[in-house]
Amino acid sequence: MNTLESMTKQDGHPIEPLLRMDRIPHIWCPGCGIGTTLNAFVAAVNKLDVDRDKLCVVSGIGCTGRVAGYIKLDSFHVLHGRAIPFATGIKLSHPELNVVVFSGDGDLVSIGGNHFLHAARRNINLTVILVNNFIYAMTGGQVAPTTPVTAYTTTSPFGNFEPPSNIPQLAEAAGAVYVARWTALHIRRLTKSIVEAFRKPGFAVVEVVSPCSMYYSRLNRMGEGIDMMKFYHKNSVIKHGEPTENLDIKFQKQIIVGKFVDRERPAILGSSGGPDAEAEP
Amino acid sequence: MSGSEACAEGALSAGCGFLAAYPLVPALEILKRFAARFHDFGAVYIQMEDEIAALAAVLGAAWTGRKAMTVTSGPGFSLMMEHVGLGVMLETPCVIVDVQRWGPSEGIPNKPGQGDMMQARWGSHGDYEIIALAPNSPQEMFDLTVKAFNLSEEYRTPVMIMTDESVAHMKEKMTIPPTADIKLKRRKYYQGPKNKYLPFNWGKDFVPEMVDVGQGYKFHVTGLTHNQKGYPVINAETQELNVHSILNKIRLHSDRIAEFDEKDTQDADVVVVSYGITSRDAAKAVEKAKAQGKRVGTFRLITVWPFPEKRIAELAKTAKAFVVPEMNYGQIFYEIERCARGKADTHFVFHERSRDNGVARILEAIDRAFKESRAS
Amino acid sequence: MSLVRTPYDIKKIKVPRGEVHIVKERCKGCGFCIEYCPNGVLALSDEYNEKGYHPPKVVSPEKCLSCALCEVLCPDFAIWITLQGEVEAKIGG
Amino acid sequence: MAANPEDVFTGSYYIDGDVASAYGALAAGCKFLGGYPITPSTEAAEAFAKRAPEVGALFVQMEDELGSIAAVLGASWSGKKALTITSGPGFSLMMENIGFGAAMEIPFVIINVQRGGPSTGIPTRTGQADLMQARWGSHGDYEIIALAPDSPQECFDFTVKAFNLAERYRVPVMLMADECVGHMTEKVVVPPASEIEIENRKTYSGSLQRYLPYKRDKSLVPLFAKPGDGHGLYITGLTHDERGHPIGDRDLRSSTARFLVDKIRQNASQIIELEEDRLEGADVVVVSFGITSRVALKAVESARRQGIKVGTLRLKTIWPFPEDKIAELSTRVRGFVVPEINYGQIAFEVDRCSHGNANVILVPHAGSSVHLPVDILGAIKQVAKDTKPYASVVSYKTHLERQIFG
Repeated sequence: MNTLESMTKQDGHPIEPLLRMDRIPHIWCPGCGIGTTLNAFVAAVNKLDVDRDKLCVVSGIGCTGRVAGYIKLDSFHVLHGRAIPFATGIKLSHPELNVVVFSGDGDLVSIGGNHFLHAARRNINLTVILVNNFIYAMTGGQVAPTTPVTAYTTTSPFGNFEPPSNIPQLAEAAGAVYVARWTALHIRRLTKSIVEAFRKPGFAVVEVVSPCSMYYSRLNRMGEGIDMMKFYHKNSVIKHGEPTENLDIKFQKQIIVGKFVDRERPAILGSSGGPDAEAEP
Repeated sequence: MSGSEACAEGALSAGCGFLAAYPLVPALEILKRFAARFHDFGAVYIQMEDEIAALAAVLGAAWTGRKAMTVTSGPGFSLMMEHVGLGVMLETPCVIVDVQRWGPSEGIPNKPGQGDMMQARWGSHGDYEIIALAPNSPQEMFDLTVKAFNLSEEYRTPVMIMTDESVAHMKEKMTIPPTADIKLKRRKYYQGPKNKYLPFNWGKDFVPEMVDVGQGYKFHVTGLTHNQKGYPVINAETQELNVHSILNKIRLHSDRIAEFDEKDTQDADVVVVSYGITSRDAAKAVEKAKAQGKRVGTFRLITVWPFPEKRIAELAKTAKAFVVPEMNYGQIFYEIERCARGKADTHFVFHERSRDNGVARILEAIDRAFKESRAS
Repeated sequence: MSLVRTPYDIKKIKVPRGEVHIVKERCKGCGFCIEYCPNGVLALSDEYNEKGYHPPKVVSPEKCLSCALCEVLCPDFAIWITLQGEVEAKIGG
Repeated sequence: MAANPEDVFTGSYYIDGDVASAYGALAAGCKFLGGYPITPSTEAAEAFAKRAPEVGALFVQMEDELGSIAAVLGASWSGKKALTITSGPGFSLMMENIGFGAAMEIPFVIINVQRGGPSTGIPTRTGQADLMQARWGSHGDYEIIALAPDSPQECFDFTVKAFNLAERYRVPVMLMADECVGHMTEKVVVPPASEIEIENRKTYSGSLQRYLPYKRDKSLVPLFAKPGDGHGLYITGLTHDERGHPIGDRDLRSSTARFLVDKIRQNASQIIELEEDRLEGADVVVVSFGITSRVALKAVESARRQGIKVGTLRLKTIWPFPEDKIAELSTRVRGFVVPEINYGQIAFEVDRCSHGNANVILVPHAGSSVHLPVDILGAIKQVAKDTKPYASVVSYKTHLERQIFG
């Protein structure tokens, strides 16, 4: 949180002005990391000093998809997997808006995988905050494209045998210009990363490894959300600039976090020569 | 000008500011024309990675205040079905052009079909209503595209132009009227205080006011069942309110929306009901039947959905039979059968536009209709 | 004898003091704030909120340095810190 | 042919409809499930995943519903019985591939546990509004079969039946369950394998060179041959002739397009299954299906106690629609009452088939819960009383509607 702001606010949580307080408490389970990630996002927005009227959030379906419903910005809760193309439509026809896609791993990498690849290829100026909890939690704990090998889910009752996606590598290969990964515990660094991603012209991805305290941890006997946070504390290694091919997440093994990609590529609006080309850096 | 080009021109004249699509035969020519011209109009054109993304982007663009459209054919139309539901639920004005080809599945890409008519109405899950128009000439491709944008803006709903390969590829003389003569409508904008805005404030006519994203209203919209505020609520009352409103928005105005073209139906014994390209062969068949001294009328659907139930029911009282030629194995036919309510016979004609003479088959069906109605 | 060296500029260093605010009814008892408070200001209370969770309680208010880590980690926006001025630094304080 | 004993988990269970349909699929010999999690159908996939290794079946969770159904089509053409399970939004995504499956005449089963729609709607509550979509949702002309179970036991039975019909007619078969039935827990009896009748697709056994994938006899169903057996298959979603080759823009008479609808329309009487009660001498017939039929029973009972002659017709098969039955009934009853959890789908079909001979009253419900029996009772009374013919389907004003809109 922006300390300056928290120092002056006496009358409520400093995040409240950016939340739809009429919808709080939210639906996330105790020990879930999505609320924490939302905290980081709001902190980043406060740091950025961006016009909040010109900021909008698009979410897909799933636990993380509910973010759009709690944040007090123009916010869209659209179809499963389709947050990125919906955001593309907004961004292309109104380039001065800052569009943030806030959604989960299943939504963005599985059903929306194709859109993820093509948005990165186009290098459209979106900030993607991808909360990775290794499971489809909203529907009751099914195997996800990020579920580590051998982890139990309700649809991999004998342990997952499919190799998972390495999201930073996927993003880099597809053409994203900024890729970082943090856990929900690395809250200050995560906030900093979101600020950087936001300022970065082009397709920027911040992956947030977050505890699913209800399904992933229970099915795999990892305890509660707090135990998963402790695990991140112990097993996260910060390696900025690590080649993304080394970023596979193995079951209950070390998680490499950091900023991996920060580069320049021509962005779609900058190069298409469209009517709003000058609006883009 | 070809039907496709007329459609693209119609869109630009209607102020379409955003087109996202995925190339699909036989809808390519619309894209080509639009892509060549959009710069001059300050519009945005993007080819998305698939049809799902195309309609998603169109819905996103529509919320920024632009008039937005996508263009596709059967297989792409099927892929868009989930987003049609979202468009209805978010009450987003947009236009979808479906250049129908022969189906199902890949079917025959360069052969016209009319097999998506029921899909336009029923293709997405859940209860909803949309508007669908069926042009039968390049001139109508232009006019109805403008009309489609107007309807979509007026009723905050997806509007479909259900054309077909023949009309899209047909070249005819057409006139683009001077800009001043093209009447354009704009969505109702909300004017009140920023913190009081309700994105789904269903009033008496069930058409809520809209705002653009990025103006500080900080609204939230969701595909989940929602209340006036746009917030998801899980109970039967909200579901009833929400579904009832999006249905009645169209159903209450169906008489105003419905447009059709009638000829000599007043004293006709047999009425030939058709739409799109089929109506041209139907008209020829009717001419021939009249030459034989038969009292035959034509009824052409311009608005297919909402269906002109009342008018068909009225006609069923005066006419003895309906003949329905379609380039499918029976779709709108069922609607005619339903609305005729046993008052008039219904005869389906499988219509195929090829070397095989479509006109003759309609003529045959007219003859059959006369014979059978006399027998009964 | 203390092995800690007293910094020369200790007079200039001001230590912030924070006050913890907890909305008990929002709390879902995840324990993030208690676990990661660097100064051990918080502890789990015995009381129940209306959802049946144990919210945290402040056990050592004087130790709060207003770092607001609890505030940003709390997934339920149930805890925040306000700055209550600064005190002079002292060794072992 | 009796089911394979290894596939059948014989016994009495206390399970919900989702799980029962997974057991039904396994009993029918289904060896492949391609799915994607969606509320309220996940329990079925989970149950299938758990039991699959015991019977040598495969569960793959695909990246989305498009992937799921495409995998199912592939699996089915490899000779396995294949299934996908979904709900409304996923069903919408499957539309293109449903047409593809119908055009290629691939037998497969889709279980759609309907929820409140449209769009994301109410994921955890019930709806019955995907019925017209099941019939018309993909572009072009084709026919499918759709069944509607009203209890967990029927979820089991109808899943077996769905596979049988799919195999017999080489057509997509849809099990249109709803959230209530899917999540309702009741006693389900899985009979011994010897009592479960299953059908398998007819396969080609003639000479390899002379195989024509879409050649058909009077039954209109072509013979199947799986890849890898030397038939040199060429299969396409393009409109094709009996060799399976695209016909290009030639006359449709050389194509198989017509058979896609005819094989179902001509066999409709053998496919359709109905449950009738006291239709003889009835003044009013309640036409219902799925969970609504159970709610309707209560209203029917009350109406009978009040002296109204009410018959019930429960649609076990929704598509093909029992046109002849409705047409025949319409000539001897005063009216139909159609309660459904939507704003008019099957009611319009009933109205169409009654050709103006009987009044049709729709008892609508937007979804999320089931009807109040008093609403259905009110509609029965209204139809029994009204002597004037209706101009179209009349929508009964339910308590909920009156409460909200006055």
